[in-house]
Amino acid sequence: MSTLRTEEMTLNMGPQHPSTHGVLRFVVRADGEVMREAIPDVGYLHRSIEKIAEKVGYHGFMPYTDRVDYVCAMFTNQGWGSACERLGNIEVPKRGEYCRVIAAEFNRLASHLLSIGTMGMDIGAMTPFTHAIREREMINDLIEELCGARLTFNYMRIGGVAWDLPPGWREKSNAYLDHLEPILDEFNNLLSYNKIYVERLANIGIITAKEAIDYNLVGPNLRGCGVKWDIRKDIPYSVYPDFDFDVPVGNGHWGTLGDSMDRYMVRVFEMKESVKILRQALAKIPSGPVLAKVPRNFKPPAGECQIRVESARGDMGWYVVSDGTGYPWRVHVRTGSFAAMGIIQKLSQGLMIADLVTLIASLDVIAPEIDR
Amino acid sequence: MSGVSDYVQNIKETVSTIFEGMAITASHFMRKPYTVQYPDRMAVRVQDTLPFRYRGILEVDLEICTGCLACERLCPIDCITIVADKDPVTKQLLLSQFDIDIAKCMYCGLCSEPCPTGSIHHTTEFEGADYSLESLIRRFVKDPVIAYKPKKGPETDQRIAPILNRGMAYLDQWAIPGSDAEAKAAADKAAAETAAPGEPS
Amino acid sequence: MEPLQILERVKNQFGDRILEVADRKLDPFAVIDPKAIVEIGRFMKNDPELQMDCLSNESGVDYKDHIEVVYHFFSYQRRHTAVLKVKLPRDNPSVETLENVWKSANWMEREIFDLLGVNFEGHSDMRRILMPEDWQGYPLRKDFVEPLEYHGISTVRESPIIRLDTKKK
Amino acid sequence: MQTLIENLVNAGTFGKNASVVAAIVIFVLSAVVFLGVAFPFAGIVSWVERRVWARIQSRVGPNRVGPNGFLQWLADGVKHVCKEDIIPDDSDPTLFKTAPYLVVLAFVLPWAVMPFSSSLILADLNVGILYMTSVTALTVVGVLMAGWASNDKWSLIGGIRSAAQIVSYEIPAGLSIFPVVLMTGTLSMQGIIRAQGWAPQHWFLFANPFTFIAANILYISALAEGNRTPFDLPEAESELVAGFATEYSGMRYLFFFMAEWGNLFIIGAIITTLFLGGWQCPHITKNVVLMNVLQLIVFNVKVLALVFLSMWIRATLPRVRIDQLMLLCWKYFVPISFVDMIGTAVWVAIWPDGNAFMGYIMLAGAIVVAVLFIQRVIFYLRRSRMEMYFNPTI
Repeated sequence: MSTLRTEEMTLNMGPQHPSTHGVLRFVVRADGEVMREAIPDVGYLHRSIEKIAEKVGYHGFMPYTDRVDYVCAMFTNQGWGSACERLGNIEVPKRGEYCRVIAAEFNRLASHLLSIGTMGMDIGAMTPFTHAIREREMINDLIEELCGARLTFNYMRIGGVAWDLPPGWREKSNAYLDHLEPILDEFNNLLSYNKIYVERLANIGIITAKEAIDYNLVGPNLRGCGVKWDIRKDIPYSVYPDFDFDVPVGNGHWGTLGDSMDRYMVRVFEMKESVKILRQALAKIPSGPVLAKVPRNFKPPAGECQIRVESARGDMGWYVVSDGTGYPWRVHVRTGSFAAMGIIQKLSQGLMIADLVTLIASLDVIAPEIDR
Repeated sequence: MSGVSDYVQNIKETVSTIFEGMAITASHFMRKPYTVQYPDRMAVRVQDTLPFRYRGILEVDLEICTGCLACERLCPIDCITIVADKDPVTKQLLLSQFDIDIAKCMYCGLCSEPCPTGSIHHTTEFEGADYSLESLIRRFVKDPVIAYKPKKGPETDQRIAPILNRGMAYLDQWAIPGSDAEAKAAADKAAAETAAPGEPS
Repeated sequence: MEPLQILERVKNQFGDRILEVADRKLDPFAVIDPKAIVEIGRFMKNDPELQMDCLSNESGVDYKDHIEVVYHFFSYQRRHTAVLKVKLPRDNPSVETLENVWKSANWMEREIFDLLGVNFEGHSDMRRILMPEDWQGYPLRKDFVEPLEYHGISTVRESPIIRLDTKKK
Repeated sequence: MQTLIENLVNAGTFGKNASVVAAIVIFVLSAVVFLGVAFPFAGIVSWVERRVWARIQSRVGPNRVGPNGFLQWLADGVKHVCKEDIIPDDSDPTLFKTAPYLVVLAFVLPWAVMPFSSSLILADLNVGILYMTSVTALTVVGVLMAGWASNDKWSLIGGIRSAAQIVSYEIPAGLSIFPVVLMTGTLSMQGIIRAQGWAPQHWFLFANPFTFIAANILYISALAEGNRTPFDLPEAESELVAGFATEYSGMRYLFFFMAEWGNLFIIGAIITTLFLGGWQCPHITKNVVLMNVLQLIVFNVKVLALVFLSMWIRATLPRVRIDQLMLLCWKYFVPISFVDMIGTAVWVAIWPDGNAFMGYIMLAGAIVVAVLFIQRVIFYLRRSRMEMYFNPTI
């Protein structure tokens, strides 16, 4: 075989490509079907959100945070809100925190549904994708009723949330959760346990726990490597200590620990945990105000802080520097996708071109979150 | 021997999982499609089915606009332009321009939140496609009008009262510190039922 | 360990290379000598008491008179966090890279280079990451003025309101 | 049909230039079959597939053009014909232009031996099934040419994948035909069908366990040769954009996809002929014409059921990777096919006239599986708590 003369081929994948989940570009150096390396090229969706923050003030930046990660905008809302509250030393009313958690967990469900649906689509199974999108639409309907928008929610405010739960919404939500649980099992039987699907994902893109921490992978990607770490549990924020839920971790049941299948399954199981949290939150929600009194012209004292929230794509770090004026001096968002993109170049070596697609999908990379 | 058993196991798993998958897809032949056949094949217009809080294209009720400029100040992208001057003669606030650049608007809802009368509000209308940027500007002031002045007691003007009621009802949706919308709505509903049985509230 | 304790421990180890330990701004932080960053980073990673196995965040801040690079360290084993800062001059800011200690520094340093113009010595791939490769200037610097056009594409949106008004006249 | 015309020629119907007239008649008839049956069939299948997919995916599918969207395929066809035919500058124009025709040729040629009924066949070749497998393999030439001539790396990968895939899967497909040939001793399509009965237990599918497995392998291999999910790697849209068809547009693009959908019929016809008793139906009437119409219906129902099955499979399964595709072929299908072949040979040696008892057992087994399947379907329907809707149209 060594006498066979092969030639390296450079392929340009993206920015417009069906499976790059937004505008991403990869320069793939391949030898036939096998990749030598895939070099990610990001920045096509850079909207300088961090710079905008310095110009619009604390309240006005809230709708922009939706755009940091439009698939799970509740968490960016929550991150920005909590960071400002910490800077301004504001206490959010209990009901406000519950509303936040409920909205955020619904958003996590929606985000994970999109993630696992597109995962199926990238592997060629179109049906699970539309089924996942169908469920996601139902969640969007609920969120729309809650806050008036389906994607860029702008639901939270500094000091709480903008709207209380509408009348009758809790019953609707509970009914939806009853509907979702069997659908998730059905989804697993249709896609997750399918032999072809397992074969495509198992033993692909293996990340060890040490590597994952070294590359600063977060959220489901980190848990897929067997690290039991969830900000909601380990550095509790908001009202998460009130709820009883598990943190699913990858166990290498389908192949090797830390492969794409583990990351995928962590998301699937996390959805069940979200359902658990939602049920408890909807039952326990106390009455009272949902928004603390925050001046319209919010001027936190000079200082800086970092807030970490567990978004659907993992630990999202908001680093905010205030100089005492009505405008933040510096805002930095450290997102899960940004870290995940950093590891692709290393993981891609020796994989096949078809595996690159599953690798991107299994890391659940969202382009706006990388570029901000 | 493990090689052989793996071989057989692989075939078995493949067949059984595909069997399950096919059963699920077959069951979908008997389920109702979820598609909404927007825009023509719908029993009700989509706009009428959207929830009250839906943030569609902005609308201003000029009759109850106080000219306080709160919305203009809070808009993070400055898509609202208001010109309000004191009339030198009558000392009344005169609104001569109220433009909203819908092309720029990001439907965040921050402007309708501080409005004291609920004058600026989102509608459930969302179909805004047009041919030019200019036609996407909503101009609310044709001729300069006098800004609304909130009265101490209830509104007496028959023309303005319903508009103001709608505006205040819209504002009630927002979380005002100390309120509990869900409980309040339930109480309201109960009150409405006892007051006027049989009448839709 | 509490953040301040961590910083004290680092200060005990390195003495005068820690310029300042501050606790006045919510998150305590230490300002250190830029030349010692790799050394201190290695120590924090390998010290059995600290075990900072993750560089959770690295960001740059422009303070008009100087530029700061802020490091947020985190330990998954000990579950504690620490913040270090280096102060750099605004002209040709340069600091040694942490890429060889934590892999995650690679992309975050590229981002700081791209947006604030801090050069990381010894970095394996110091290219712009978010902005186009031929972009002039560093957008997150406070004195950055956005160019009016980029390759003939205008970066300014003419207000249609003004256009509408001029058309009328 | 050939025999029919030969009879007419022999009877002197056409006079002196009988052979010329006969040739013209055959030519015209073939053209009518291709233009009037094959191409519209491909179009209609595309619409049916989209509707079937849509229902599986909780969607509606194309339902605006014509009654229930039935004319969607015509609208799409017209749209494609009207589109600009783009030929990339750096491509190899001759190969680029020729490739779609070769693919269409591979789709058109098998219709010559398509046994629609006992006398409705263009040419009952004595090597019918061999002819069928060899002309369908012509696709690989067209696809490879398309991939190469596009001068696009994605197309090239698609073309190469297709070549590897089709050539590999020819082997299990060919080997799976052997058991039937062993049992009948003929390669003629009509001969094979005549060796079966109309009742399921007399089909070769249920003749013995080996033919059952062979039928499955042949069907899966045929799907692989027809670039259908789960083997649609050459045009894997999430990896290769559109594979070998990336650079094509307009009519040429249409040709590729018409061939793909048309091939579904051919796949179905091969399986029906070999394993499902072809056009065999009970002799309920003495009228030859009526009988032929009945046979035509029976044949088409069986084929369409298989076409439907392939759509259903496509909507269910994810795509395999190229190495798994090869692994499946060489490690699973090829050895199993060989075992099948030997098994059938032994079976034929023991029971030269077949084992009637086995047919009933296998049929019973199939019914049990079907019942289990329906049970699972009902289980999922009950659990999902979604609104029921039995109307196939919407």
